[in-house]
Amino acid sequence: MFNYNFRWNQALDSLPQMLEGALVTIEIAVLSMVIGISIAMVLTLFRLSGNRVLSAITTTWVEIARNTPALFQIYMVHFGLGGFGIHLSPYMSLLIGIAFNNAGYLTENFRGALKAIPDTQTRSARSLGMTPIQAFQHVVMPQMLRISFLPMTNQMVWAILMTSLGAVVAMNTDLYGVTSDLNARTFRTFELFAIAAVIFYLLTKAITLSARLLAARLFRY
Amino acid sequence: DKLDDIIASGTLRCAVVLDFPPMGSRDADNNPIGFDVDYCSDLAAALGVTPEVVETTFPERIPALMSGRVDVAVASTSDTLERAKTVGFSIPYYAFENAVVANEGVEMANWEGMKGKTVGATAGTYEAIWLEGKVKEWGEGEFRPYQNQADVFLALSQGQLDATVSTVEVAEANVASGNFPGIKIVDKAPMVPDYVALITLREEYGLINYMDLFINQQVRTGRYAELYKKWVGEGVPADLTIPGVYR
Amino acid sequence: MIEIENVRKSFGPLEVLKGINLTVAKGEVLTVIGGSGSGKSTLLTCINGLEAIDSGRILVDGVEVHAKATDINKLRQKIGIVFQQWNAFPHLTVLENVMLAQVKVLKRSKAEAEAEAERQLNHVGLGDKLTVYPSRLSGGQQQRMAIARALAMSPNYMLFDEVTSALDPQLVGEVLDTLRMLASEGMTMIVVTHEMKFAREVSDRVAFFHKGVMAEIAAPEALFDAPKDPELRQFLSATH
Amino acid sequence: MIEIENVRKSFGPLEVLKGINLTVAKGEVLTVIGGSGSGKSTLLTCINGLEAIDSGRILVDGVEVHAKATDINKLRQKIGIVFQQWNAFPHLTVLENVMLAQVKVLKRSKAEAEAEAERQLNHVGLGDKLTVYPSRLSGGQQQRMAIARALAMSPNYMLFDEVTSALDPQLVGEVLDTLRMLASEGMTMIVVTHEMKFAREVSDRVAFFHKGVMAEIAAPEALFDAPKDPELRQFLSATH
Amino acid sequence: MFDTALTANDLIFLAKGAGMTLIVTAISVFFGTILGILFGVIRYQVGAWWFAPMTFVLDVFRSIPLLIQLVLANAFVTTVLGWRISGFTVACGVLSLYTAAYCAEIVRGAIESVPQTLRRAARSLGMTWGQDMTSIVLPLATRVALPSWIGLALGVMKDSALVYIVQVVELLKSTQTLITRLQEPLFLLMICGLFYFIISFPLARFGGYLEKRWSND
Ligand SMILES: Nc1ncnc2c1ncn2[C@@H]1O[C@H](COP(=O)(O)OP(=O)(O)OP(=O)(O)O)[C@@H](O)[C@H]1O
Ligand SMILES: Nc1ncnc2c1ncn2[C@@H]1O[C@H](COP(=O)(O)OP(=O)(O)OP(=O)(O)O)[C@@H](O)[C@H]1O
Ligand SMILES: [Mg+2]
Ligand SMILES: [Mg+2]
Repeated sequence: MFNYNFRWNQALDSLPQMLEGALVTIEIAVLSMVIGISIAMVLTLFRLSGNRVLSAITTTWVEIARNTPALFQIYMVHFGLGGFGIHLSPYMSLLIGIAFNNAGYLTENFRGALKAIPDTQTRSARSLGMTPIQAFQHVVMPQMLRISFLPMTNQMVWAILMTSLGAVVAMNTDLYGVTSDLNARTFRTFELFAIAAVIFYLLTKAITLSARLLAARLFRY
Repeated sequence: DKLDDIIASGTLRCAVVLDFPPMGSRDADNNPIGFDVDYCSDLAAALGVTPEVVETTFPERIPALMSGRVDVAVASTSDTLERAKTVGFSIPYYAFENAVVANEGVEMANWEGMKGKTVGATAGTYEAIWLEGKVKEWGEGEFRPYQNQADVFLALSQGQLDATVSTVEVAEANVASGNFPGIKIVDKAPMVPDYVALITLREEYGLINYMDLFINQQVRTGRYAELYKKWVGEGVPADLTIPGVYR
Repeated sequence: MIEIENVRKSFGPLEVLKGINLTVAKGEVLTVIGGSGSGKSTLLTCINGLEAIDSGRILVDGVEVHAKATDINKLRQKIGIVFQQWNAFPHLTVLENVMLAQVKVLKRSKAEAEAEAERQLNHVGLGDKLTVYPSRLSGGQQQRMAIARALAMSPNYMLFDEVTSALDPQLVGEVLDTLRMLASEGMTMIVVTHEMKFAREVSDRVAFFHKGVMAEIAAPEALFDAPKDPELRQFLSATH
Repeated sequence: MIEIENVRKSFGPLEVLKGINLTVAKGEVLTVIGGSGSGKSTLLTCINGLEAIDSGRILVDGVEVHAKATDINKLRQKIGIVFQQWNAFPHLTVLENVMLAQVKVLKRSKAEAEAEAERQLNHVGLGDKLTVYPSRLSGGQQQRMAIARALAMSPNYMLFDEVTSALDPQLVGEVLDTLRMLASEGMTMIVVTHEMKFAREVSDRVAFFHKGVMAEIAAPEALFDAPKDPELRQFLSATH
Repeated sequence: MFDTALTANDLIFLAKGAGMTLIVTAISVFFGTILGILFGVIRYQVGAWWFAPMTFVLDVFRSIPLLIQLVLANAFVTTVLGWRISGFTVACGVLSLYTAAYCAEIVRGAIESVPQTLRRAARSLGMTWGQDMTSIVLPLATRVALPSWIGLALGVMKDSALVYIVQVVELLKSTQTLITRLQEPLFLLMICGLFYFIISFPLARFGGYLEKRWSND
């Protein structure tokens, strides 16, 4: 049917290498989410603080993250910061680039979630004598995280997909990097990337699934 | 076959890498120029068709050929045996020697100084494969494959890389251009000269034969030396024959 | 004792409290009635310092609520407040709801906090709902839980802001019963409500608010049976 | 005339209509009462062909609703129906709501459609709301608009499915008044309702549904004052 | 402020790249939306079960990196099938399907947001399925879908930065080309980022505004 000789065996020989790459991909995605959520939390607090400068930082961050390509952001982290003498390894550049993107999108999600939490929740907490920080930490934040759980899952999937952009900063140990390295050597483009696609698909499904299980455990109310 | 197809279609589509001066780059109007671009034009003229330059990156030139988006690649492609399983090579049309280029802030006396350093090269090139092998052999240091030559030199100039290996021509051109402050040529890389050839699809013997003869003619007519002088400078162009063996 | 002295409060151009003077003595139950937007809720949130005031002052047990030097978080433990709705923290069980502030604010041990929480929840009749999440409670049960949560901080005063307005009619009774119980136990309370029958029955005094002014304050019989203020008369005839 | 002959209807394993026989004569007002899930709504949606049936048949003016050959869209113009809520198309003004189907289905000109719409809206007392969007209407006004919209198609029959259930108590009256008016004008109607007083007052006959069976049908006095079916007795005592 | 070697010619070169970004985006969003509406409506009509195979296919487009989709599609169409088509066509094809995959979800959600009784009301007035779809569902679903759709279109524009992999010279690639020659990475990248931002930001804000306005009534 096809006038093309598939050489699956040759490509499948590289499977162990690609699976190792997949581990790196997961690692970056998970770390970038942890960092992204932490930063988003801080940016959210900045916005809530009512301080003009702090909310301007949040706004700038969110708008740049949401309105420029992720590829651009990662490239900027590596070569843009490089221009100022800040040198980040490909791994760090990719991680920080994705975390930057995550933080921007998540902050926006948190904003939506906060709107859905009635004002009386904070008021109740404050009237019990809690400080603003305590009220946020124990009352508002848990609810916010629950409401944004689905968007966070989506962002996690995005983070996985974004790792494929690492090639622009010479990242070669993640799944995409390993695959394109192999491709540069053997030129079995279709076979190699088809296998990578299947791995990516399974990764994202695994994430969605485990997120669902996690949600069932975490949110029993 | 392909040879007939090209002549019939009236255009020769060449993959050329355009961030690889002096072999391929862009002029102030962003038009493609360079040794490879001229070679593409010469080949097209010989065939009696018009040339069309398709820009590709190093990693992308073979996929572009395989996908039929170009007819040949005039893209300084090293004639490795691994690649020959996939594409068909002509006889060499140029030979590079490679140099080690380092950031000025890095202490490095000779090429062995790269041991343990952060080094990089353009993904998918001859020198990248060599360098990655070396780093593995040394067991220390880090190797980074960037997507194109420009990113490599940018990283080197910013100090993100300690050193790179590139062809002497590229190294000299980049040092001379002043575009990348803070880099220096350290040493020759101890590699077998990097013979590069024109490539097309593996089964296109007619075209490969034609390209062999074309390369031979370029040397014979002095065009090779002329273009060398135009793009590389004074000196003797690389010898394309290898003593003691045919082809 | 809660002393409110000539308190004024505006939201932008809108003056919501136009100089309120009011003293609530220890053990007194004061009911506040009045039309929508008359400033009742605002007064309550000013008393526990959730809202700033523009002028005048509010003293709770002699401490000025809005003074810079006041430790407002400490003061608030003395003043429990329950709102119209969304009082329950939905991510915590009933028990955890009541324990949270005890642990975080009063720094009680978990065990102490749990014992106290159980005691208060039994008190309001929720002893069998300890491990349940609020979403499984009826509106009335949620309000009673909020009352227990406030009581667990051992407050000297309780403020109630239309705690039954968002409830289905059949659930109103159980919450009002809880308020009655508190009143009979001698808790000092300010109760904003639309339940006139309840107001008449439990209050020591009833205050009528109209457009940011406390237009009338009197014992319930006097206020309901012989209203002097014309606005109050109209208000009472509309709500009969 | 609407003739329902031995109609059966299941949703998956659940049999919702278990062989219904019923004839509604021209000019008659039939009220349907019954517990939740007894199949009342399903019957109405079967009558105008919004739901398929499993067996039996339904004839409207002699035309079989579920026959392949029947032009169902044409038939539906004869049968107006108003649901419990969400009847108003929110993106159209009141006037446009009533005009839409006239223009699209009856192919009336805009001018004609507008004249008829105004007439019907005046009829239900919404003459002053023509250019307003439904979101600005009260629930009762929205329901009256839906009635006007159905009437503008000049239907022979009107079906009402608990049109007042979603309304605040004070708005129920205005909608029931509109239904009374239609009844007095001789419209043939099937009215599913929980308003027993209304049912007794306007119906020619009342049918009681229970678990997919029409357990009893009789004149209102007979049905309400001397119910025979034990389930009906229980139902009436529960709703009194 | 900047001392730059950037010439008018270079700006035109950049503008061409930007033009390519916009063209690829426009074509992909256009066809992707049509396909997405089609899939969304069919999915709604036939139900989840029958549509499951298609749901799976669309899900695949949302579950693997666009870069890999492009490489794979390119390799498949050109090397495996041996078709002679341009990178531009491959890019538009993949991006259209990619758009459609997301758009179908938006459309389905929007249709589901139209209350069933409204549609019953329309049908019971004698309106046909088509009339119901165009007069009732379309206007109401559009309000729900439009803000997300704007977000999607902007997302596609940003993602179109990846089509360089199939030899399409769009904005980011043009920028890289200029960086190669001019060696002013920061300055050129700023211009490039600014361009994306200028297109994306106002539209994103507009989408947010619509969402706010329409969620009120
Ligand atoms: N945070 C605020 N910002 C601006 N205006 C406010 C704010 N809170 C309340 N208001 C306004 O102040 C006025 C008084 O509000 P308040 O809630 O105290 O009235 P109320 O007597 O409790 O009425 P209700 O019986 O409806 O609860 C109202 O007009 C209200 O709109
Ligand atoms: N589309 C449907 N799919 C599956 N089951 C349905 C569907 N529509 C109705 N049912 C079921 O059919 C039964 C009868 O429903 P129906 O709406 O006719 O009851 P009803 O008498 O109108 O009740 P109510 O007074 O609550 O409106 C119910 O058990 C209901 O859950
Ligand atoms: Mg209030
Ligand atoms: Mg019903």
